[in-house]
Amino acid sequence: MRTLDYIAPESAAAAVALLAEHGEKACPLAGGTDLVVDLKHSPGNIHVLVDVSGLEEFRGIEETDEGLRIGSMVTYAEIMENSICLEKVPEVVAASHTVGAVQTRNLGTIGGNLVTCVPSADSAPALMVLDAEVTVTGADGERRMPIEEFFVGPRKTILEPHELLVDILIPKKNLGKPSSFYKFGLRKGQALALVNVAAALELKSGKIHEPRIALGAVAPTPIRILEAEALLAGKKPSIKNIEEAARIAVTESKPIDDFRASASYRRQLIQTLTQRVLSRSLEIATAS
Amino acid sequence: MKKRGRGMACMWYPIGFTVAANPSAATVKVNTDGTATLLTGTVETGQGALTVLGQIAAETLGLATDDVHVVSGDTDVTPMDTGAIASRTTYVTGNAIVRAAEKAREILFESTAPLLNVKPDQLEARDKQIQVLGFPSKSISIADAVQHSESIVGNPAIGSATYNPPTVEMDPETGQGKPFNTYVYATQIADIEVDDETGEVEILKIVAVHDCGTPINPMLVEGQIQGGISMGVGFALQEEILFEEGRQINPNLTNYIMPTSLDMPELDVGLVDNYDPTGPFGAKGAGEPTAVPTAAAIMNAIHDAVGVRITTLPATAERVLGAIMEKQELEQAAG
Amino acid sequence: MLVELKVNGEPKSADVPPETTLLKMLREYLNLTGAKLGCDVGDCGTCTVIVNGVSVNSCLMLAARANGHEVTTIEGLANSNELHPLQEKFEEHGALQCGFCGPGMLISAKNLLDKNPDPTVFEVRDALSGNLCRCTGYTKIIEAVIDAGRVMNTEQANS
Amino acid sequence: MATRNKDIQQKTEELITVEESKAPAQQPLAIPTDNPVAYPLELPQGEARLRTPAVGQRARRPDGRLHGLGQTQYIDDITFPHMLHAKILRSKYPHARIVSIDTSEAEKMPGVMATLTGAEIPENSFGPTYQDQPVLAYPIARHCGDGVAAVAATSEQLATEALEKIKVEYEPLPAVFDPLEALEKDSPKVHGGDTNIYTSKVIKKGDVEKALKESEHVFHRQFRTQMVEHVPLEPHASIASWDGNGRVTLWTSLGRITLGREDLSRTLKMPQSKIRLIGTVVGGNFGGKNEITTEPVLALLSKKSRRPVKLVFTRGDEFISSTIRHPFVMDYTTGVNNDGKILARKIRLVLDGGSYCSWTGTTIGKGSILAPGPYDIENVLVEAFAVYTNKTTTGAMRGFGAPQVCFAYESQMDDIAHKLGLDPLEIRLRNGFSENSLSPTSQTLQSVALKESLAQAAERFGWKENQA
Repeated sequence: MRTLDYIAPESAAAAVALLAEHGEKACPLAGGTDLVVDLKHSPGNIHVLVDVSGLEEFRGIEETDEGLRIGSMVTYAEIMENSICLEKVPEVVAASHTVGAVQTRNLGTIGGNLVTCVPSADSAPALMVLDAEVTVTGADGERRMPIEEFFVGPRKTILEPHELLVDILIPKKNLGKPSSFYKFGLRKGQALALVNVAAALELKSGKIHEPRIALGAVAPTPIRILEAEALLAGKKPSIKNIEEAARIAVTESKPIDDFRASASYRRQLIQTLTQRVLSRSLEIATAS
Repeated sequence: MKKRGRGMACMWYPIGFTVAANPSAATVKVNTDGTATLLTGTVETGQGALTVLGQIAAETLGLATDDVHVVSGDTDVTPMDTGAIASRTTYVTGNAIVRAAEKAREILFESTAPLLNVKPDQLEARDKQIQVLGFPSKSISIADAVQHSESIVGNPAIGSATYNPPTVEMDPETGQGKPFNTYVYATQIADIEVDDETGEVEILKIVAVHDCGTPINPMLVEGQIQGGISMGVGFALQEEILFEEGRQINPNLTNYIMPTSLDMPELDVGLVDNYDPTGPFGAKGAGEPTAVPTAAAIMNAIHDAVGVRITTLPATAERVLGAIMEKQELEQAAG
Repeated sequence: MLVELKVNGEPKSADVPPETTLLKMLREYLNLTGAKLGCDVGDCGTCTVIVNGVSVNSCLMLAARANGHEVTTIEGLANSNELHPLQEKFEEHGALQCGFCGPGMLISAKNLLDKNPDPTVFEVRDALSGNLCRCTGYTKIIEAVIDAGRVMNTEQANS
Repeated sequence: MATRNKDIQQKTEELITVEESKAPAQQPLAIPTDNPVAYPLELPQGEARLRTPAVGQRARRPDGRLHGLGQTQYIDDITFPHMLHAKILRSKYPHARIVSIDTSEAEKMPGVMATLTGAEIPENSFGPTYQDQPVLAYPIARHCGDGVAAVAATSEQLATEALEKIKVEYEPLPAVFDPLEALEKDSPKVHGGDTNIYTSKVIKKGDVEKALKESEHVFHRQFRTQMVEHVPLEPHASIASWDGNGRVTLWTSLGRITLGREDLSRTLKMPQSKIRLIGTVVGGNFGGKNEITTEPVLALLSKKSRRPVKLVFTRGDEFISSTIRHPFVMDYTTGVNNDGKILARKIRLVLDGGSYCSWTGTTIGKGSILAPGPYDIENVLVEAFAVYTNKTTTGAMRGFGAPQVCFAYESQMDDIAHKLGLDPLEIRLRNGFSENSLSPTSQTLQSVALKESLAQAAERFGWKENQA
């Protein structure tokens, strides 16, 4: 591994100052499950690690008037064990459970996963279908945005080099919203996603209300399928509608062709799995 | 939808090298307190070979497993061995050890026969005693026997021997010949589910029944079978080194997909009751054959579940779904 | 930089370059070679240790990040008089073959049983999925973990 | 005594200080200053080890205790004072002529103690059947895993950095990757000559063509298998060290030390009496550690630097430069009667042999002999060819070709059963070997337990009860 400097600042403000000072040479360190691997194997100009994993501002899971706040440095394991998460956002818990293995989930943080911004980030689709928002802090102060706007491209977020992700907020109205997440990987343990898919919706007077569909690993960033959501909104649930929504998801996706799977197979998975998460969400909505 | 299927595969597998000589040598030394030391040139590579070889030495000398210390893996100290390869250790090295321990035992028989007023061929080594065949109450402890042989008779109980499985050259034109001295047999049956919309194969259970001759240590044989099956599962469904212009593109454990604990099904392992008179106490071998029939059983179960024949391994979900869709298209074309 | 840890209950420190991983510090600076280097990227789990109560891949954690923390390695499972029930049961079942995955596997199993002493087979599989094993098919390992959990429950009930 | 130890320790520390001033990148040497590890010393290992008769006991393995305590010493757990770390530079191309290698820049780096190229190896070839494999490729590299040069330095990091300073001029050569293409007349030849076929095997019994004509059903299918890695959790590792008598000792993860010593004696042109191999507990083998890899390189680097030299493969090295399983292309033609009795089996096997022979001899032997399956078949023809390609070397792996052919012969058995409406168990019982059956090489088989294994497996599974 290359020579590095390691700094653990006392506060978010100090972390931001350090990042601003070192510019491109510095990088925030969260769980490190991706970053340390990169540092070992790829050349690059990062020489200063600013450890933000222990900062109080980025920790904690709590229900507020606005909704459920999850600090960016909360680990997957902490989400999985948290009673509020288990009750109010079970599919975020389910998605967290599919990340790596126990050791990865004990170190890896939900914020780190979003900031790394690989297309296959497992937590992203589950958060997106709940209209999650993210808060960012930096030298220019704080800003908040819908999670979709956070992702810019593969391994690229809206964050400026001096900015840090503070927390994720799931709006109050979406806590407990019927939803479903499915990850398809090449094996069961420690799988990387070929396709991640999540759906959330409600039923009002027998009609689909505020449907959300999000997919991961099928485009340069995790994506919402707005056209399919529009198609379903206000409609009675039917096999035909679900199949059509899934077809739109296929058209809206731009899956890659690589050694893990062909693009055409990924499209087949998108069709099948989108139908499945929609059907499952409907089942939950019907039951509740 | 998930479709259930079951498939079986059986196999045969030889012990040792193909015709080529693959000898082992061994030295057994019995200590004056009735414990023993075994010297072998093989190396423990995880199978528990040294434990099994110690058990074979102990059995020949009438001792318990714990009485034998096994020294291995040092060319300055240990005798020639072809090595941990070709499922040969129990059979070939084991046979050498039996012969070496018999030589040491023979020394004890000769030294103690006069004490017991019998001929050496009337003696056996059993339960840590040298005793008269058919009259076990007339006996001397092995410790005393070694002490006597070494200190009074002046003949320490040491034996060295070699073994090489007898083979017959294969005819270069027809391949006819006797390339191996013995073979093992096995059957595995897989119970699986195939998701016919994603092609994903889930193995629910594998039953494996193997012949290894006498299992010298059944616990270790089970371990070999269970481990072999996991390699078979990877071979069947997941594992493949991929190349682009001669360069490996997945040379890491992130992208080379081998089974994790979540990918392994329940295993039910059985051993066939068998005895090979040419092996040490009837034993043959267990290492490699355990990985042989697994993939075939799984492919047959896939065929049973969804009616497609996978002809190229591994049967990734993508490949299985491709075969299912091809079949559906053919059926539709046929009307 | 000076990194101070409490390893298996004893204070330890070493002056390490900041890029040193916890695994490297344990193996090369503290002479604790139980945790292994199998892949160096967090795929195989042979380097698993417990830091502040949770299991981590020590090849992915900088030693600096563990500064001031409590670390449990395989060397800390037994004491002078007895083995940890997991060690006893792994041995009894013949759960390990080549043994290279063992230290990491046992630590992951301990991490599970400390939180869930009566796990189902699925829970054990899930807890060990970050520890690759090529020898055993995981079968006897899983049996040993469940068996050890039973022993620990009985011991707890009797104490 | 204590004072003496302290003196030695102090002296060692002085030595280190000197070395460090020369080589700033050196690792601090690990000197045990305490005994932090507690464990019981005399716990029994269970009743089964104490019982007679010993055979048949579920005796615990004594190494199991050490595995569980983390006390088993694998190569990477062993260190020596002043030990260096080696790294190997691998070929940039799958097939290339090495025009020149310049190690001078690497050698100038402080802390780099020795370099080595193929030209410096006394006898630069090895292999269990044909000695066609170089220890370090020179002058031709035949796959991307071929080592081209090696470095020993005071730290792994430094050795890795030194590799980047080695300048190798290559002249890329045409390469072939597909085994069937490699069979073609005008394909690039991996080892020169006029063919890539380097070994073949024929098993011939009865008259296959006649029997196929007379069969009521003939089944044909082609099967293919992939390249598979052993994935031992412990990567290959060795340490070499010389003493003042000119003896070299190698601690190695090799699974066959006697023959390993012969290989070392040959490559180093040294008497076997001057070479000692110590096999430590191997952290997984599965066939992949049955061949020397870097041992001669380490012996020579150690000789040049006069220090112990260790090399542990990275996981990447393990994949690209250790041997792997042969992919097979298998054509199976089988003639059967209406009652499912197999009359003839005609098989063609093409083994992707990768860049060097390694254990292909055993693989093609076992693969061919086993290919017809454990069945009484009077007419058999197996023709097998192994071809070189510019890919990773294929060698010994658990089963030596048997998993490949079993996939083919057992898949086809089910095809036949399916077509004839027979239960898969029934067709196997009808054709399977019994005591005194004749093998495809006309060997009389003994202690045959095939049908017993079929019957017991079917019973355990509930095969008959769960008829679909």
